[in-house]
Amino acid sequence: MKNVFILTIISLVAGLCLSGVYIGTKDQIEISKKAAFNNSLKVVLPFMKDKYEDVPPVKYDMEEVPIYPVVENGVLQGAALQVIGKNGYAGNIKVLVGVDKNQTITGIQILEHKETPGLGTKSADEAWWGQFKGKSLDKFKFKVKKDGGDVDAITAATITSRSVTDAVQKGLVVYREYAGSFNKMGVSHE
Amino acid sequence: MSNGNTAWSTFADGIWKNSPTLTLLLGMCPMLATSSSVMNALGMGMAATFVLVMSNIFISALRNIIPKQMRIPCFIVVIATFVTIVDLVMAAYSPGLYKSLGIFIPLIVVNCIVLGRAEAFAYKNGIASSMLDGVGMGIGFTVGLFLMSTFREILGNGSFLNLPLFGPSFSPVLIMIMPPGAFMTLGFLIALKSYLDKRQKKGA
Amino acid sequence: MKSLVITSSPHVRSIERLTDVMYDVVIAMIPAVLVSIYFFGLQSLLITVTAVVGCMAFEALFLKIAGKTNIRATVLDGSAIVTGILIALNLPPTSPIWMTLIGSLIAIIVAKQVFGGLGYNIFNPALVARVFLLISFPVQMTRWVNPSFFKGDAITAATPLGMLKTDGLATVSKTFSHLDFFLGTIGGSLGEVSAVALLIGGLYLLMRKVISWEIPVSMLGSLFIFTGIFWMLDKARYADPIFHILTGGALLGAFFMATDMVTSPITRKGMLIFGAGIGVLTGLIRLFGGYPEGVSFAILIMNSLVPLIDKYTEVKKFGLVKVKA
Amino acid sequence: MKLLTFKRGGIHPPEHKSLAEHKTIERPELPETIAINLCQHLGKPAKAIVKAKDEIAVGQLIGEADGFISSHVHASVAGVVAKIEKRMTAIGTLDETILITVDKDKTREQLDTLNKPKIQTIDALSPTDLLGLIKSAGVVGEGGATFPTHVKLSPPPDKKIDTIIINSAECEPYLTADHQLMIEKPIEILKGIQILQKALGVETVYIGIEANKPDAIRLFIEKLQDPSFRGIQVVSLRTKYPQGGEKQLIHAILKRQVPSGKLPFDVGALVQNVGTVFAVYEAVYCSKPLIDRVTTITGFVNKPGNYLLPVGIGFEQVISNVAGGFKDPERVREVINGGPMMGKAIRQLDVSVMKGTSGILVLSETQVCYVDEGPCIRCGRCVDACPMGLMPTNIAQDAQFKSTDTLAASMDCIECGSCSYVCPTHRQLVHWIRIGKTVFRNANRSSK
Repeated sequence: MKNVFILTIISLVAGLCLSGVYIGTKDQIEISKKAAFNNSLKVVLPFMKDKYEDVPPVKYDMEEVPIYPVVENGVLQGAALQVIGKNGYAGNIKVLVGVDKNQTITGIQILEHKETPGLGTKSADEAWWGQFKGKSLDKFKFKVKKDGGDVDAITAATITSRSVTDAVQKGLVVYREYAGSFNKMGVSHE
Repeated sequence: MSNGNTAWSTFADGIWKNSPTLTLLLGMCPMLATSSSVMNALGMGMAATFVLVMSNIFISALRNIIPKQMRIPCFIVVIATFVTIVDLVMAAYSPGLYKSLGIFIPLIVVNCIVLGRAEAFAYKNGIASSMLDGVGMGIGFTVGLFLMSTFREILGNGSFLNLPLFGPSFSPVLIMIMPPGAFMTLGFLIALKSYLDKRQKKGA
Repeated sequence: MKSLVITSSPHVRSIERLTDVMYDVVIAMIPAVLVSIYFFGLQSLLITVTAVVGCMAFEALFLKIAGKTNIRATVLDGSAIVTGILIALNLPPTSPIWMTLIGSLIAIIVAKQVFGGLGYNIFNPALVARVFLLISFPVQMTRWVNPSFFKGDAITAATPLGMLKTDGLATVSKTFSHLDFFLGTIGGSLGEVSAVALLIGGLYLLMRKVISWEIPVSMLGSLFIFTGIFWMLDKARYADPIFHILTGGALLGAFFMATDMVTSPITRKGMLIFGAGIGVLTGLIRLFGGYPEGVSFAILIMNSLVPLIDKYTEVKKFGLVKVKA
Repeated sequence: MKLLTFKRGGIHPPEHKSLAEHKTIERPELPETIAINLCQHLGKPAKAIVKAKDEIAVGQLIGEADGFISSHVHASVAGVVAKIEKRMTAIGTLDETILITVDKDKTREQLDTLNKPKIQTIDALSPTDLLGLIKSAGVVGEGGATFPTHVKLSPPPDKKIDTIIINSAECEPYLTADHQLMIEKPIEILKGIQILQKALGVETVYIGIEANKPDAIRLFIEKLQDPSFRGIQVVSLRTKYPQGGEKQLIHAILKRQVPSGKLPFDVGALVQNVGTVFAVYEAVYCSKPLIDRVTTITGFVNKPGNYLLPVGIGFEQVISNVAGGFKDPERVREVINGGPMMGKAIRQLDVSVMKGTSGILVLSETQVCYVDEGPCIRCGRCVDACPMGLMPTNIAQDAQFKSTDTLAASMDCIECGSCSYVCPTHRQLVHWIRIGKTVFRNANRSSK
């Protein structure tokens, strides 16, 4: 009985301490998380002025693509899309793709991946993804050169390059659809 | 033996002679996983040291209250509390490090070094020496991690603390920052330590 | 008369020595080395010499540091030379010298001497080096060129297996014929291009009884059957079994690396199981794995199973028969 | 004729038989003194029944068998007992030895009468009589194991022996003594076989001869035309070492496997060396005890050949006076009692010839294998060579590290030396396995 009592007391004190720390850090954690995501968004959407619309994900080909559109004065300025590159070297690759109103790429960020360090991870360097900047669907073939496209694959990481390229292309296609429905209906928060 | 000497040996034991990673071979899981860069290693080392010192102090303070039969659950509760504190604080103020250390911060709870010192030292000794032991062991853990991560980051990524050391023509030995590299480095460090110890013994 | 010496029986010994075995292996690799020089030029000779000298130097260095006495005899017993040549045969023709040296270092120090030297290593040293380099320097390790000694500059090219992985079967069949695989006019590492040179070496080893038929036959046989089954299922997608045997490191592995005595089972039955395991694993990695080529990984995986295989395939003792009632 | 052989393992060492092959058996000069060990056989040593200064005749019993597995020892010369002391034997043990000062004339005279047959047939003798004669003549296996023959010929009543095999394989390199004995004394050997047939009541006899002795095979086939030798057949064996191993021979000829840990009579077979058969003949027909034997002296000596040596003659005497001395004493390194595969190297030359000394082999510095053991490279040659289907390298390793896991298997080792012979890194496999046997026995003893 005494044992249980002591353990309960210790647990209780520990719990109290933890709730204190939790309350103290809760807001800061939120802020840090937001800041991290905003930093990524700023990289892919250089024209964004600190504000994006909170809209539900777009459905495309059986998957849901989270979209962060930037709207100024009721006009769609562009959007960031969180797309999944399938069949990476070691699983899927989560990519944030920025598109402007001319439907050209403004930047990309690799959010999550399990690729080989030093090889697949090179896809996160601007030195490589910079080649997508300003490219649009009609003037650029989103395929690696080996597959007959215009993209320079990372040496010894063709599979990663291919997966990321697919994701970027998917982002452009989804944006085009979204822009079409936006022009008809405006911002839809539902 | 004077009292000061004992305190010093309590502290210094963990750093080299009974280094938790290189001699006792405790805490190998976080050691192998988080030593791919010096930054991660230092973060991990400091987090673990904090937990180690705090839990040692508290367990030592409570050692007369905690009944023998219930000591393991009590240790775990104390340790888990401090781990959660580290986890939350790190998530709030150092999100980058928090992201790259990932699951290994919560796993400090089951790090054998922490529980091992609680059982083997803090539960039997006074607060001051328990704290010293915690600091020593924590530094030993951090030193082991630092050595290993330095070796791995320089060879495997060509950098130290994320600062590139060599020109762009350098091809890093990628395997060193992958799991097999961790095992190989640990093996070589252990070998090096026993070699040095042996030589010291011969010299003495 | 000097005093008599006492030796334990038997007092006569076979003339075959360790060095004879090792130098036979060296001789068997000469055709492959010559073909690589013919195809890839002096660069390949440079790689081979570097790897051999590197292996011997690192072995001498290690023995010296470890305080061993018979350094000269150990370094010259031929095993370091065999490892060196095998490393070279496993490297692409464009390998830089520093990478070759790192390979030698890993093979001799990490894979061989740390385990206790010749006879005690669990894994084939040359293969450990190859896998280490492949994982560490994927860019340098997959920079292939077409055999072009006479055609002037080397053109970057893919190995047939690499092409199969990234471009599909159709492109491969358009680019190469089976004769190319056989003669070796394809991209690949120094020693894996020419099937005919490897076969000559392999037959020499079989003839000299340095290796026995079990491992090569069961390894190539199981690879043939495994890839053959998939080929029968979908001929448009999977390459035919002959392709799989002639390309990549299958023949090099079957004759020179899987048969390494130290790292393969002792018993005949064990050898059959060992070879079959390598064949199936190679097929699995090639058809479904991330890497285009899987021989090295397959052999290393099976190396680690050797003690287990040996335990369960112990030879049947003479006289284990039921006593007549 | 189809060559028979055992199924598993075996090796083909160079034979070196030409040195002493077809050399007529010579009887050497008698020495001044002779030293007869009292333990010439497997089992308990014989007890001395003479004392210093006793005058003795050729063939006189000087050591009496002590116990069931033991054997009589007789004087091979006439003379006076000089002393009785412990001396080193040719097999490396320290045993009671009777030293005799030789009376040469008396010896020659007595030997002549002893060598003459006393009876013409054995029709009048019962199996028990025969066994008694063999026992009192102190006959032991001359192949090297020196197991008392009368014990071998008295199997337990529940073991029925149906076949006798005469071991004339002589698979050891260098040795030719059995071969020459067969050429010179075929009828005596066949008569000896008849004694065995009668003593055991067994009809079927196979004489196993290796194919490298075609003249002996032909000779015996010819002699067997005589209808009085019933039930005896010659079989040719493939020349392969160790064809003369008891279990191998039974397997080659009868296709029966002696179970692990059992003896030949468990599969109804009995194996006798051809030299022993000759001794049995002499014991019964001439009442002559086993006091001399044919031995091959070969290797680095001037006059290699086959000699009829009296038991107890010193090795030094044999080599210098009988075999013409060493070719070059400075270059002699090793003297072996027996053949090169299973014989034992002797420590010093003042040991004497025993009943089991089938050969004396002298090796020069270039022929000796100084052993520089390398590491096992797991080539598996020893596994392929082992005629007993063992894994010598594993047993050796366990013996080296005193781990008893596989050491039970060491008890099956016949120490034929095939594994050590083929090992490319010159590992002393047989040596380690012998140690393994001891380790295993000790471990078992202490666990009981």
